Amino acid sequence: MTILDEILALEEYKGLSPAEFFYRNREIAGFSNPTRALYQTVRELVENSLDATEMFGILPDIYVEVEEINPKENVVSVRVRDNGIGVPPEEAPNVFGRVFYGSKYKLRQSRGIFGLGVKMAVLYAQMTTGKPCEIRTATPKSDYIYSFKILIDISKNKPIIVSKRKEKNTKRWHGTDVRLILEGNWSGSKNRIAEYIKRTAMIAPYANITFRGPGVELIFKRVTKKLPEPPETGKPHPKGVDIELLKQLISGFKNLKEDPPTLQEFLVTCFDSVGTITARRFLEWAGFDPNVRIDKLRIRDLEKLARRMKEYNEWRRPRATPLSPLGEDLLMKGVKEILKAEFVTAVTRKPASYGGHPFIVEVALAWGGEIKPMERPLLLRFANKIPLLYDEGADVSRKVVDNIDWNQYKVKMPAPLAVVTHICSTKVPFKGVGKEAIADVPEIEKEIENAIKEAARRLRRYLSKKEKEMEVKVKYVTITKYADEVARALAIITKRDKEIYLKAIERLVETRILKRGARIKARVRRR
Amino acid sequence: MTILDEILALEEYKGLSPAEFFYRNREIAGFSNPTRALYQTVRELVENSLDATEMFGILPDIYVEVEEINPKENVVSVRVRDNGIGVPPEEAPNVFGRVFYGSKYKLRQSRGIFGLGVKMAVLYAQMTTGKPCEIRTATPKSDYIYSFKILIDISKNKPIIVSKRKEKNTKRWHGTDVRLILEGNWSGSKNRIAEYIKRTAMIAPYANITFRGPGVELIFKRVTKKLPEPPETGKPHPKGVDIELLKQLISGFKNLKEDPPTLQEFLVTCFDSVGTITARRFLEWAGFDPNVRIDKLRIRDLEKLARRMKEYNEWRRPRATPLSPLGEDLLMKGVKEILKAEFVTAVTRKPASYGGHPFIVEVALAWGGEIKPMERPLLLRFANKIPLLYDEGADVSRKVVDNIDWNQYKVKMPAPLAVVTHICSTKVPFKGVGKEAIADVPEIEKEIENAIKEAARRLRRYLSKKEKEMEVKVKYVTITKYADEVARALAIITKRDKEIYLKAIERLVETRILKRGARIKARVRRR
Amino acid sequence: MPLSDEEIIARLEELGKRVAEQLLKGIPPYLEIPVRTLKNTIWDEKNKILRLGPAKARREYLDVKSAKKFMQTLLMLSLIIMARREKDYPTIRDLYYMGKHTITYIDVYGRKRQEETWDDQRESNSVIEDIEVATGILREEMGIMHDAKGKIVGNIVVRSKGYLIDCSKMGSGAYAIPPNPDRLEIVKVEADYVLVIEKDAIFERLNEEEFWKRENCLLVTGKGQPDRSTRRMVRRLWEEFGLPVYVLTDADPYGWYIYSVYRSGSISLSYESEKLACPEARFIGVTTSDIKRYNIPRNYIIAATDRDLKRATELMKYPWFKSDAWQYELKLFLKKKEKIEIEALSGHGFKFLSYTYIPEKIEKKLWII
Amino acid sequence: MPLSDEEIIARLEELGKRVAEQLLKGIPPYLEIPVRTLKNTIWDEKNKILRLGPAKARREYLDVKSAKKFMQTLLMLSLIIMARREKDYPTIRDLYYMGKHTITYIDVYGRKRQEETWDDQRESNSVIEDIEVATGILREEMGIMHDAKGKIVGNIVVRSKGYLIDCSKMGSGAYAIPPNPDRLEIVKVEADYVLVIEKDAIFERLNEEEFWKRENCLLVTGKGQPDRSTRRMVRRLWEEFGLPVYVLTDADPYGWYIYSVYRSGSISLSYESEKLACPEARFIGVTTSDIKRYNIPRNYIIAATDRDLKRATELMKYPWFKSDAWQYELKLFLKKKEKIEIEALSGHGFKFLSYTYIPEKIEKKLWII
Repeated sequence: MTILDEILALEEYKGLSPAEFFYRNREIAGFSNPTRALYQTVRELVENSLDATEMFGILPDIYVEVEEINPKENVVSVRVRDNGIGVPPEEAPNVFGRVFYGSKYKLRQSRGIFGLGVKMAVLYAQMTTGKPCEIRTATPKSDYIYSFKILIDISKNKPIIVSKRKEKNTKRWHGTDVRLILEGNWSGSKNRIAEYIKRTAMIAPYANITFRGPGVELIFKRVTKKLPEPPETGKPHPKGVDIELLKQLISGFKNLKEDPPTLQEFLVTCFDSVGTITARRFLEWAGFDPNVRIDKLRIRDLEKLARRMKEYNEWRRPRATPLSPLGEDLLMKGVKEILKAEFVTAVTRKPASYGGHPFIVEVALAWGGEIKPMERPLLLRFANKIPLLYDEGADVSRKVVDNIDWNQYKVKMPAPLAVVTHICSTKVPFKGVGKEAIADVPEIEKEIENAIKEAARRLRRYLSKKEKEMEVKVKYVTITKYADEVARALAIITKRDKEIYLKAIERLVETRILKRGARIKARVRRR
Repeated sequence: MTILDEILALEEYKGLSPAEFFYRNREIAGFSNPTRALYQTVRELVENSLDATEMFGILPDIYVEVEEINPKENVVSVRVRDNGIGVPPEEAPNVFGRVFYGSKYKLRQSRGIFGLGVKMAVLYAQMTTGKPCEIRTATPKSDYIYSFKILIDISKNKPIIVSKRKEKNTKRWHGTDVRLILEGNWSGSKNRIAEYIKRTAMIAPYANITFRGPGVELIFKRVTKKLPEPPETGKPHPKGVDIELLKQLISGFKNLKEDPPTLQEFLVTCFDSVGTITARRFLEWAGFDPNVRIDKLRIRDLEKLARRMKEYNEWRRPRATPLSPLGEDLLMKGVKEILKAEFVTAVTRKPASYGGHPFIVEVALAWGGEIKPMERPLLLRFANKIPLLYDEGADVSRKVVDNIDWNQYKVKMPAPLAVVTHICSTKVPFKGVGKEAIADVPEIEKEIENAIKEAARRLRRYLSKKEKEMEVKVKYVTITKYADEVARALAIITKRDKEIYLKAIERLVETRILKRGARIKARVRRR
Repeated sequence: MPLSDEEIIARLEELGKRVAEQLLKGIPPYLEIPVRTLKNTIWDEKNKILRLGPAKARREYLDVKSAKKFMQTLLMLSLIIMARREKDYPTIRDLYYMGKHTITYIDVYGRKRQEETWDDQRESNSVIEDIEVATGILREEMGIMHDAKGKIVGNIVVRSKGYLIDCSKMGSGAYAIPPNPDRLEIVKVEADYVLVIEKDAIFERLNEEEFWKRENCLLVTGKGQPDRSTRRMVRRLWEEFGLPVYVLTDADPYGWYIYSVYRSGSISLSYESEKLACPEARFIGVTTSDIKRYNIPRNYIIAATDRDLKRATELMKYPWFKSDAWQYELKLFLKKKEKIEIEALSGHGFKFLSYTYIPEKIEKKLWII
Repeated sequence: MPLSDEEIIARLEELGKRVAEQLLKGIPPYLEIPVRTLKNTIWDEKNKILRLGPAKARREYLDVKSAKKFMQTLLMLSLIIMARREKDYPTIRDLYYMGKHTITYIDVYGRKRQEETWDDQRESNSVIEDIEVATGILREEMGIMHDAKGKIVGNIVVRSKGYLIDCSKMGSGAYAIPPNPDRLEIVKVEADYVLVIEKDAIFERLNEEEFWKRENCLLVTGKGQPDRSTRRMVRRLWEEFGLPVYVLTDADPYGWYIYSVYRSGSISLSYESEKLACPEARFIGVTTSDIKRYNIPRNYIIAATDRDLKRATELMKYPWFKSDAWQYELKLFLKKKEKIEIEALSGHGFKFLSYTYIPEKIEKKLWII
């Protein structure tokens, strides 16, 4: 055992800072190579900018610029400027220089959620070029514009403020302007970034977005001034609790010992869509005393409570207020414009929830037009208005789309069919921090399936109508096509004039085909 | 601006503990649903057990048991027991109850790396059933066996010791025995877990593994007592530095101000495979003074140094000592046994490195036998002896395998071809914390490609030989097939006996086909 | 008593006039055509022939699926009526060409497209058959000629267009049976039987060695699957002159099917059996049991294909193959899975067929029926 | 001066004896066969016929790719030699059957398998052609007969097997040209020209109305693509009796190709052109320019297919279509993309073809060459 002893003597245990963890494992956040890292950097900054504007009722003006600082060494700069709410000067160092720090740890829909993206970009820039992150920011009505240069102390997970300045905000500008210098492969990521910007513009038709890069300029002017309702901060839904959540909520009561609420009060206060009646009915069903004090609940009680809450099927659906879906009209409009399809339909589902998080699934189906026929439907995925471009194969939407029996909806593969899915949630269950594939959470899977099926039924109606109209057309064409031959044959056989038969056929077509066809059209339209 | 003001007033910034982050985002670590979570829990525990044994020269004895505690509610227990080095009693609470804490943050190959897996399992159990993690452990020669029940304080990322006991270790047992009670879907994950155990046994033929679950019992006895060389702790390789790493290494010198090393000394001391000559040659090439004191290096110098180190092509390959590949023989043996192929070849590449981490790629190709012909080769992926079962589509191996022009190697799709890839590294660049897909790091991609191509060339030689033998056979069959007709025709034409022509043909076949065929066989065999 | 041209024209016109009246009255026009499928075919046990059943199909102009057939039927009807009125004798191929027009039309997508009234002769032939069954008039009676494949040789003299043709004086050649044998006057027949040979090649060899002269018979070939005029010629020789008819084919289901056609008619043309079938035709070979009986060398045997086996299984179900002799032969074939050609008999020398096999089979009554 | 049977047998045996000698000496045996592809076909400008070029292919027994052909060639050679020795006259179909054996063998995977010496007659015909070119002896000289499709009618008397056959006394029928017309003695010809008709249907119509009697000509049909005996018969009438030959086909590339075969031979059988081709054969129609000249109704016009256009483009490259007249017609066809059948002329009445079209074309020299 002596060798083992020696080895064991060397075995050390230690803790790691989150910054160091992600520095070591940057692939997890999508920074696996210079191509991917540049794309990811642009995404993180653009998404922060959109969150900083539209969530606060500001129509977004976003300017994105990529410059090649040293093309030989793959050194590029990324600059993103917005007209958002800015970052207070005292928070700015942490917001850009500390992993797991941010303003988005709330129960409401936003693009960013992990408090990680921008920091990963800063980390990546720092480790590849050693350059600090440059920030210029001002909150609304701020008298000054603040500028920072920030690095991250990786082992401590703390910001290092390299420099800090302030200047008079004479023009009352507000927003954030971030610039990073990093190792990035522009030629490799160019198309993907452009595609990302294009799809972002599609899902945010109320934004002005300008994108400039070597050899590329994309300018998207807003087509509407209507913003989706900004999300409100919400409460968890009872359907998706776990024991930990219950414990956290209970410990949130300040005077728990002195003034403990009853179980019923607890439910009504802490959960979304739960009123007194609902709470009472549930507790009766679940076998709990509504008047028990919550500080008396043991872990076994909590386990039972959590399980019963999950099992109970009579909860009201969660409120949609923390969510900000695009809505069927805007979605249809965007999809129609980008895909130039013959037929587009969109479905925005009612809110649902998983694990305490409300979510809404939106789906659009586009058929025909400029869409190329393919063996599997083209899939365009969005989550909280973020276009998802990578890892389609691992996404729950792809799974659902592939499991649909399209034949049932009169779609014969290969077909010119595109499926657009948009998952809005206070927490989208991404499979990785790279935010590209959504995990197959059963509740979401079901909603996507229902949404697609609802849209597919509309598509089927459209295709049926088209088919019926086609039947009439085919009949008309077939009968009239042979009219001349039939009339001539009858004329010869009966030794009469061909014209009388031609006219008789014309009358027959008029009464037996065209009028009936009109009836079919009308019937289809009434549906 | 009043409404905006109100909204802004509500905007709070805050930090988050790593435990809370992963609690909220458990999908990232593969705990997205009861099926996946059960599978993931088994994996994390089994991998820890294997690390705790084979890395220390102990032949593994692993016992895995899944029980259905309450099938209706999907409550199961998972128990994994090993004969490894155990955990010291003072470390046990942190090892099981603190995210980002562990003994594996070292430059050497191990199955676990994130210090996260077991904690996620504990977290998941805790939030679904409220039950603590139960641990029994003893280090070698320990007089006592220690038992713990541990929960995690999520908001503080600290262990809560629910109970702690010790008992006399009369039988001098050492190892770790962990039991978790969690919500898990046994019927859904059963096959996947069994497959995981089977593949684990395939890549670790020196282990005894017993797996019991409702309706399943798998017992794999070790087939060899030969363990792969345990890995040693290594140093980073100069090819894969970044600025941050340089800064960290420099700050590692304790008396930096008083007794600063020169740049040359720094390189020789801190990096793998760098001797004095190598260091001098590099510094000359890179335009650095070998005698400059490292405390004098500015950030610009570090940026240049890092870049030049990455560009330099004359470094020796990194040492393989921190790695523990399976080796061509063991890999071939395992693959042959599991796949029952007609032909198997394995390639273990020389060590290479990316981002400062050495890695070795091992590849096996299996052809024919019981492998079913498929449109794309069957892919079996391993990383640090871990079988990867999910997210194949996102894995770099799939990409490489699909990009190979198999025609070049005489493989016509659909073909009965399986590709086994095994990446050993001090840090395998997984795409997600779920450890299922490896990111497409260019260096690794290249090595996999080279390994597959090398193996494929051997496969081609095998198939060529087969083809040549087939050509001789076809020729033999063709000529003899027509011998009777030819002889009879000539007999009629020349009015002679058919037999003389049959004999002449026989002689011809003997001298012109069979002897030549033998030569081809011999030539092929000599290669 | 054949119908006069006037009667024929009237009955043909009647079919078209009904459609014309429907059309002028504003009724969606249709034709009623007896169905010519196996399902609507009836075996007449007494006369040992196939007849058409009572099922009729409505061919509607306004039904997309039948519109084209409707048009084709009327088109063909007009062509036949025209020819009849002008006392012309077109062949079925003439009618095909005469009715083959290109229709130009605009399709549902607004594209200009072209379509032929019919694409091949199968289509025009099919409507001719429809008109035959719908009016009960055979095509020969309508004055339609068709390609005549049949040849005859032997001691028979016929008169055509006033010329006397002696089929025993054709040298290496033979007399081609004209398209409508009913218009041939059979002046003289001096023969004991008719030998119908599947294959032209065998016919020519037997003619070359003047088998008919030696055996005092008539040789007929329809070159494989026989056409109507060959069948009609054989039928007339059996019916009018009481000559026994022997059929010689290869020993395979295809050859046996040819015998079946001479004897009972083809399923698709069952309505004409009464004038074309020879219910007492005798099959003298080649049979599967001949392989053993005549000791056929192994390398002359050809392996039966799956299609052969399938066809034999179908033949077993035909009512006229229900005799013990035929069932035995077909089962033997299905068991042995072996077939041979007539030429296989040449394994016993080139003269074996004509000097041994045929005379022996007839003399010893080794034929089956 | 025809070769004697003995000379023919000797030359055939010579081919096989060379192989036998190679084999007995232990040399891998091979046959040398002149190549019968377009590439090895030469246009003889002076005689306006196709000839075979000098290229030869080595057919080796030990080469997997040619082993079967090697075996087939020897097999066929033995069959022909046997027939010649026994003074028999097999048809090509006889030879096919006589050589069709089932070979049983063990394949490379150890499975018992069967293979036919040849699967269809194309294969056996092909080796017959190979033996013809390898020995320089035509199949007719080897005493091989083949299916004869041709018919002739008109003022011609031939003698066969001692019988005199008067082709003006066939009634509705005709005399079938025998497989080997060289063995016919042409006793008497009283006609001004030969009219070769592509289609049997037209031939029968013209015979029915006794066109040959009215126009003092001979009518010949080869029923589409002509066989060798029909071509040989026409060649003899042109060569021995100096009769001009006129060819009547449909106005489409297929019909023109048939004319091309009567005139210059087919590319695959170019080695026999010297005895079968009729380099001065005149094409009297139907041409594309006839559509306008004879005012053909639109609905008698058939749209050309892509295959037609491709074939016409090929025809334009044939050396014997290089005349201005033919180039004009083919270009017109490619431009108009329209084709018509002979029957389209019936748009001007059933008698238009025989009373107007043909006599006018001949009289006014409207034929092209």
